[in-house]
Amino acid sequence: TNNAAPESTNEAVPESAADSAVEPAAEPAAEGNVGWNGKPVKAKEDIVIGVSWKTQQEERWVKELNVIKQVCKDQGVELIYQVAENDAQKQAGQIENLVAQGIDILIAQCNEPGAITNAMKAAHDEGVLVCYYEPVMGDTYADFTGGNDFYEIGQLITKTIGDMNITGNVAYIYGDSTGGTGVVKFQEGMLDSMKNCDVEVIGEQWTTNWDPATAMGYAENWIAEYGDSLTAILCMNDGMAGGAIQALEGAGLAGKVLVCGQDCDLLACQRIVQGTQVSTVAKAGSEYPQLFTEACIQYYLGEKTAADFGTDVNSDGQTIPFMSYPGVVVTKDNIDETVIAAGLFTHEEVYGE
Amino acid sequence: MTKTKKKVDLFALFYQNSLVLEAIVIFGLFQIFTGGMFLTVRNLSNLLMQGATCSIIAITMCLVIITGNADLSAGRYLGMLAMVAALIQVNYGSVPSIVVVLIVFAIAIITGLWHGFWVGYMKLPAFIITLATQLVFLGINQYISDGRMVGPVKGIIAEMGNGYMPSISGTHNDTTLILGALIIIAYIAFTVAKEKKSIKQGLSEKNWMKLVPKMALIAILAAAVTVILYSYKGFAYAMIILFVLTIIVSYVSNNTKFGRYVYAIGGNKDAAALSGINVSKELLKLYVLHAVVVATAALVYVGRLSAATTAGGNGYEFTAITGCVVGGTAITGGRGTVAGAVAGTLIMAALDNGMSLMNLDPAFQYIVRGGVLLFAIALDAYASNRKARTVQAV
Amino acid sequence: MTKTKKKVDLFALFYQNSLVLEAIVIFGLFQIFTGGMFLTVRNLSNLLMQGATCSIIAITMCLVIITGNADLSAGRYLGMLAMVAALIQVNYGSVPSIVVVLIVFAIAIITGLWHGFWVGYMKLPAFIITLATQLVFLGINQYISDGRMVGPVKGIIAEMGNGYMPSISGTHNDTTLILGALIIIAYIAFTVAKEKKSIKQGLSEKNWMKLVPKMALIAILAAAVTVILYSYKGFAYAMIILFVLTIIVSYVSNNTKFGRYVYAIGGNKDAAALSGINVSKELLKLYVLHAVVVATAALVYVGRLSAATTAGGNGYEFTAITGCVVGGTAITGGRGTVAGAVAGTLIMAALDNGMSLMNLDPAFQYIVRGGVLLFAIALDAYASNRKARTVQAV
Amino acid sequence: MEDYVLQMNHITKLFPGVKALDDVTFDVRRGEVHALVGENGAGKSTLMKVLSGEYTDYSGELILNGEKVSFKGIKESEAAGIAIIHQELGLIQTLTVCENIFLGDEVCQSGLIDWDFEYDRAKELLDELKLKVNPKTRVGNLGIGQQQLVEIAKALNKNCKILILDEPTAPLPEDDSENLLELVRGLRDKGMSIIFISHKLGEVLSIADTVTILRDGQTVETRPAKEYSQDTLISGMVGRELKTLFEPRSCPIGEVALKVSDWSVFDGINNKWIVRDINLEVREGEVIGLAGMIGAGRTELGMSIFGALDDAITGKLEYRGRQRQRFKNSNEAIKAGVFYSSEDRKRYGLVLTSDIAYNASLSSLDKYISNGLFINRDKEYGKVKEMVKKLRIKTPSILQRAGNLSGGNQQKVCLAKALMTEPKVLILDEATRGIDIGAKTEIYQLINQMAAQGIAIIMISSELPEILGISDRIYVMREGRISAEFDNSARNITQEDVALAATGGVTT
Ligand SMILES: Nc1ncnc2c1ncn2[C@@H]1O[C@H](COP(=O)(O)OP(=O)(O)OP(=O)(O)O)[C@@H](O)[C@H]1O
Ligand SMILES: Nc1ncnc2c1ncn2[C@@H]1O[C@H](COP(=O)(O)OP(=O)(O)OP(=O)(O)O)[C@@H](O)[C@H]1O
Ligand SMILES: [Mg+2]
Ligand SMILES: [Mg+2]
Repeated sequence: TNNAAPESTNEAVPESAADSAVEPAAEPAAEGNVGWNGKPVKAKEDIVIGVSWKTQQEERWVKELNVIKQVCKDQGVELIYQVAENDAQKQAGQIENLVAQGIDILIAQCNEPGAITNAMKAAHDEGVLVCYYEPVMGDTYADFTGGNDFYEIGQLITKTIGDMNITGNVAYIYGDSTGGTGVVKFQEGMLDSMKNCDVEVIGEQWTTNWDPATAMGYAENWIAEYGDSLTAILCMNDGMAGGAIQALEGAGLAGKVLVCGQDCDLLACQRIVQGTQVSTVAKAGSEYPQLFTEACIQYYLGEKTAADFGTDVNSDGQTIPFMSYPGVVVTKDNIDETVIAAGLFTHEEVYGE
Repeated sequence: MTKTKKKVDLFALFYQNSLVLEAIVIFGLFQIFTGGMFLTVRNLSNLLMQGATCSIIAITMCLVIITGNADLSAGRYLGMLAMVAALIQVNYGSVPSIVVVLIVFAIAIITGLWHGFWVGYMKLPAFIITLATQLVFLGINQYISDGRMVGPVKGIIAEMGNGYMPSISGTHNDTTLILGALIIIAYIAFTVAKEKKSIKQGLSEKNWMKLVPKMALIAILAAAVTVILYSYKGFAYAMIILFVLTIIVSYVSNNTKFGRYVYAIGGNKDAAALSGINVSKELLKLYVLHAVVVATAALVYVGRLSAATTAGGNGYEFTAITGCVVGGTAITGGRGTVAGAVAGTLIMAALDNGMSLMNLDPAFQYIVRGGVLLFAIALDAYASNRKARTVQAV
Repeated sequence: MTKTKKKVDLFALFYQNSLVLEAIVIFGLFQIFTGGMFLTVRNLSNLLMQGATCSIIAITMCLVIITGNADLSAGRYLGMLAMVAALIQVNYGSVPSIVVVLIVFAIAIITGLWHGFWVGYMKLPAFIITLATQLVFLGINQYISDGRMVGPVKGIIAEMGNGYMPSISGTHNDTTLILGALIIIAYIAFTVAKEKKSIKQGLSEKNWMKLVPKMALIAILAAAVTVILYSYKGFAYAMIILFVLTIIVSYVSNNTKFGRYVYAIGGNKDAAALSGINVSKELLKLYVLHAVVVATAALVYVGRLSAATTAGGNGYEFTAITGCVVGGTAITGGRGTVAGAVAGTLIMAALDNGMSLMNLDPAFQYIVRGGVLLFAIALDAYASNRKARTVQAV
Repeated sequence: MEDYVLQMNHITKLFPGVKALDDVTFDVRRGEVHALVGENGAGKSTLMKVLSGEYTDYSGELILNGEKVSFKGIKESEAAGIAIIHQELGLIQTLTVCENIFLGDEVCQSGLIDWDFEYDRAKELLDELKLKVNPKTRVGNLGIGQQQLVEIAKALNKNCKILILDEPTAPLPEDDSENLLELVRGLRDKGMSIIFISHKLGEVLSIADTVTILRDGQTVETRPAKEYSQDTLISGMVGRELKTLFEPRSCPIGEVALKVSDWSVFDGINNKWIVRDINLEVREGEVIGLAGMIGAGRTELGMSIFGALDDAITGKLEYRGRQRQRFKNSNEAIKAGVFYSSEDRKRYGLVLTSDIAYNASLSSLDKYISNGLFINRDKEYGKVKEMVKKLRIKTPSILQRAGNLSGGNQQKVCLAKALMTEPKVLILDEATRGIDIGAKTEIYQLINQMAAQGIAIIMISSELPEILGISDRIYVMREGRISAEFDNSARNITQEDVALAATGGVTT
């Protein structure tokens, strides 16, 4: 595009990210740090991190944002954050607002990453280190990414059940069909890890607003049709899994029909120990946001370089560093080690008093 | 003197029974397309449960629309109340459920007064007022919940959403059979008595030929539903709540001053005001009643799901409004019945249920829903235009 | 003969300038709370870009409201058109952008005719019609996109949403300066000429004392905006589109038969019909115009984001309606201006922008937005209640 | 041969249940003011709507300038040079004066409205009408009289040859009326033909060249105006034996039921007093008539007593021998035993979508409540049926929708509603407007019965014979004030007495 971008950073743009990805960072200069883009950067205590968050209407996102807040406090860097209420256009605007406030590092996360490409790129053009909280895989612009691959997570959602080599009738409950690329990739992963099972897929439903009540209705319908012959209901998140289990509960089938979810909600953990839900996926918990935030800061300061990370590809086709963090399947067997030991929830919270 | 036309008016016949016909068409199609899955014992029971929340909202939403107003906040409002109930239950486990219910109703009354104040006394357009307040409700919900899904709920709230009538014998849903039989007997007795009185008053011709088949149809339907539910799990409390509220509000709307005034305000606000009706006060009452009914729906909702979310209730107001319109409530006010609104909402629920049984692509589900709504409103408008033309414009 | 009251009516003064006052209060507060961040060069430029889409929708939404109707489908409709544009661009890369634009406009005209047919000719309530069609639009969007995000878009569509005026010199945004200067000169020349003519015709008193300060204020504001944008990136095409459309539709609404009929229909439908206005036809025209304007907004939207999603546009109609109401459009029809509606929507955008700069808790953001809307509608209602002489609604 | 610009021959127009025009013949010469007079409901407006193309389903022929024409709509009659100003104002309150004048006839240049031209022309027209308002003023900010002039400006702008004015002076105060009459003369002198409908007979005689009298949808006669006096005009208009209509009443008159003193109503929008310093009383079993021209303020007086006006009201109210607070709203008034039945039954009287029973009992539901909450339908329907019988409402069932009734029967439903509240004081505003002679007789009998039961009745009416035939005392209002009071216990007051007081010919 021929945007009249500010002259200062104009020339450096196309190569800088790619450069830093393939070449080791320059030696720290004597008079100050040389950072991620080969230029002098601010001292750590002067850094401002901007976080652009998509929603606070789900527990997971509230929690992880809180972790980021804590990390910044611990590291002594300033943090400002904004929440876009699942509106991509609004999020694009908020990224502009963050950049306007003079942030140095941007951490963004969005349902429809493609829709914030322009804003991300503009932020980069302003010299901001643009980090995307999840893998971009060509969907949007970023200088640094991390997290777990949507497709892989999708696989993890159904992995435990898939490994059981179940047979019989199964049904899928997916998220909101208007939810963007992630939802489609989750779906692919879920289906793939069920490949080995010789099952009959008796239903697939997309759920407006990821509404648990709607998911409950779907589950009831299937129970009505197939009753005991239903083997599993594979849900894309824990809220909907909760709805499905409510329906099973009503039919006296809870614990008999296998249900899985993702996000590691407290209620899901409780159900797992009670045996009504097979598994959930702890994608991030408190560890990932912490590691990712720290990695962003280190990468910014040049303390770590592309060589320390894996790779991902952004929407400009550039290879960028990727801090891999695999999701963890949480089951009854490992919940103590994964959830409770990680401090996600207390033993009392999960097991009740 | 108006003469009664002897020629059979096919359209009128169709229109008067459009809801029944729609139901038959929809039920029939689904029964075919789902390979007989739709009209199973269990599915019909499910359908009633799935439609209960929005149908309860529709009970008073229809009255609000009849007065020429609207409530766009009902969905978010329900979500907020559900969250309040869940939070109290989870965080203060020692508070008895019944107290939680009372707290929710208390909040409902306050918000009802608030809406009634703006719409009734300040005479502001309900559309914008409720648009504004729904933002506020969402904000409050988000603030108190912090985005978490909160649950589980217990006690009578859980029962309201999820419980079924207990059984005496312990093996059969005997209470359901008994209740069903009582309802049918009461219905027949009531209708016959009413008709006899009508005939005595000279308001009806002795036309048992017409009434008896209708009565029989309804009685058979009720019996069928009873038997169906009996052979599954019996009456759920949610269904009983829906049924009882429908009967009560329907009865109130037809047999009390308040009900009369609701229709009068919707039919002609100015005339109502000159007939000694305190329009502001009646609107205030209506919004309070509506808030309490929505609160009941919220309790059923949270009880059924056993958890509340920040996004809860999103869009339910539109489902309820749609149901009212499909059930014959005139969006311009003045016309409509509670029973029709509930039936319309249940039909929309049946639509959702059937389409999900068919595993229809979500894209088509949206389009079908829009199409049914468009059809219903066009039918209604066409029918009332025809009527208007025959009204003498003196 | 009514005498003009000489007593200064403080409320009237406040009400007439409420938009300006609101803006000043909001801007001032944000400037303080954001520690001077709000009124920076870059933020003001951002603000204009962020508000552009919804403001464009508000341009004709306000006319639709003025006729006493509504359009609840605008948001989903925008989303669908954005998806159409993105899909063609991505899947048929060889189709020139301009052709894509034309296709989108062609679709817009068809849907405009569709709405106009139902609302204008079939006289069905716009509220329900657009509620139904929005479901259809969502379904179509879902169907063609398969739930995927589609992008990136290129060419003039990308420019429409994201491009800035080119520079001649290459170092400064000279074109912006020149354009800004031209606009200010044109404005002053136009206003002075109009006023002179008015005075000549004896329609105005020679009251330059009153006009000049107002003119100066606007000119200074325009100059400030120009300089601000100049020192950042210049005029974005999206801003120019918003500006030009506002001027054109504003001009049309004030200076053509069509515009006058829009106000007449909203003021009194029956009297308008008695004056020989073809109400159905004018409504049809309006819905077509509205559809085309929303289509423009859709292009700006998809150009700015460079990608379309199935959820796109969700809720934008409410933002636009809110903006119209805040900008003085009467929800009951008959009153309002295009410029006011655009200003109102931009104020709502400023509210969002400012609150996000303040990093206000999103829960409070909802509450503040609801509160501002409530305030605006109450103010408007109070002002018009002061005028209306009604039979007491007891 | 006469130079007729317009001939209407054998016009017959039927409404469901009403023969509004019955073989009417009406001829207008070029350059004359032709007055059309007749009682309310005589068919004047209907005839004019036939002429203006609003009604197309009539029989008879229309000859314009010697050519047979038939208009399919207002646009066509306007194109033929006919402009009509309706009895009810047809302006759009939210638009400016200039915009209203040109509404539907915008002057455009290449698609854009030519404001310069429109303003110049509007100013010209307003100057011509001596109306000193800025064309940019919103019509809603003008008084009714000024709005009337704007309507005329709108008509003049159409360059019409024939101008129809349907009761143009009704809402105007004396000065403005005079102004308007002067204007009409000026237009006539320029060669325009004007059809002038008015109930103000004084001004009819002063302005008209020719007068046509309509009665019950038929032409009585057309004669030069100078051959008439007010007396002959009135007898031509009324023209029927009234003896059978009004039966004598011999019930005793009791205590003062309601009395207002120094009663004034201020209309805040138009900044004027619409009711001024009224002193009026009505006794039990007494019928008082409230006469006056349209716009005299009778409706406002009635509504203000009933507590149904938002305007500023001052004055004292004495009710059943005791001084009391003014009624704050209709609810309070009805509870106390006062009922007002509106002249506008469609807007303020009935819920047209509901049935007769609902409408009739709407104001008295309290009486049919049993168990403290529920309406006892037996009782309610029983009472409604009794009323339907008593008032002889023609309907197949009390469950008939009110909207399906004929006008007279709708009026009777309004009366039923009033009676079912068992009022002590009943204010009837134009209770017989638009209903046929048979129904009227029935209503008069009913009023007699009510008076016999001791109900105090205030009868607001524009029909003088009715006022004279039924009232024990008559108040005449003019421009918000009481201009005369007559004792009519001997039924000896004449129409001339009242008409003169109402039009301002004489002050008593
Ligand atoms: N739209 C209508 N439908 C049915 N009847 C009507 C209609 N309009 C008028 N009428 C009846 O036609 C008759 C003549 O009415 P019209 O309005 O012409 O009277 P008018 O002479 O103008 O009376 P006024 O002095 O009150 O204006 C009346 O009986 C009236 O009730
Ligand atoms: N809606 C209104 N707004 C402003 N002024 C009004 C309105 N209605 C009536 N007026 C004015 O109030 C005054 C009294 O009118 P009112 O209707 O009380 O007269 P009336 O004697 O009852 O006549 P009618 O014979 O029409 O019943 C008139 O000057 C009239 O112009
Ligand atoms: Mg008339
Ligand atoms: Mg009157």
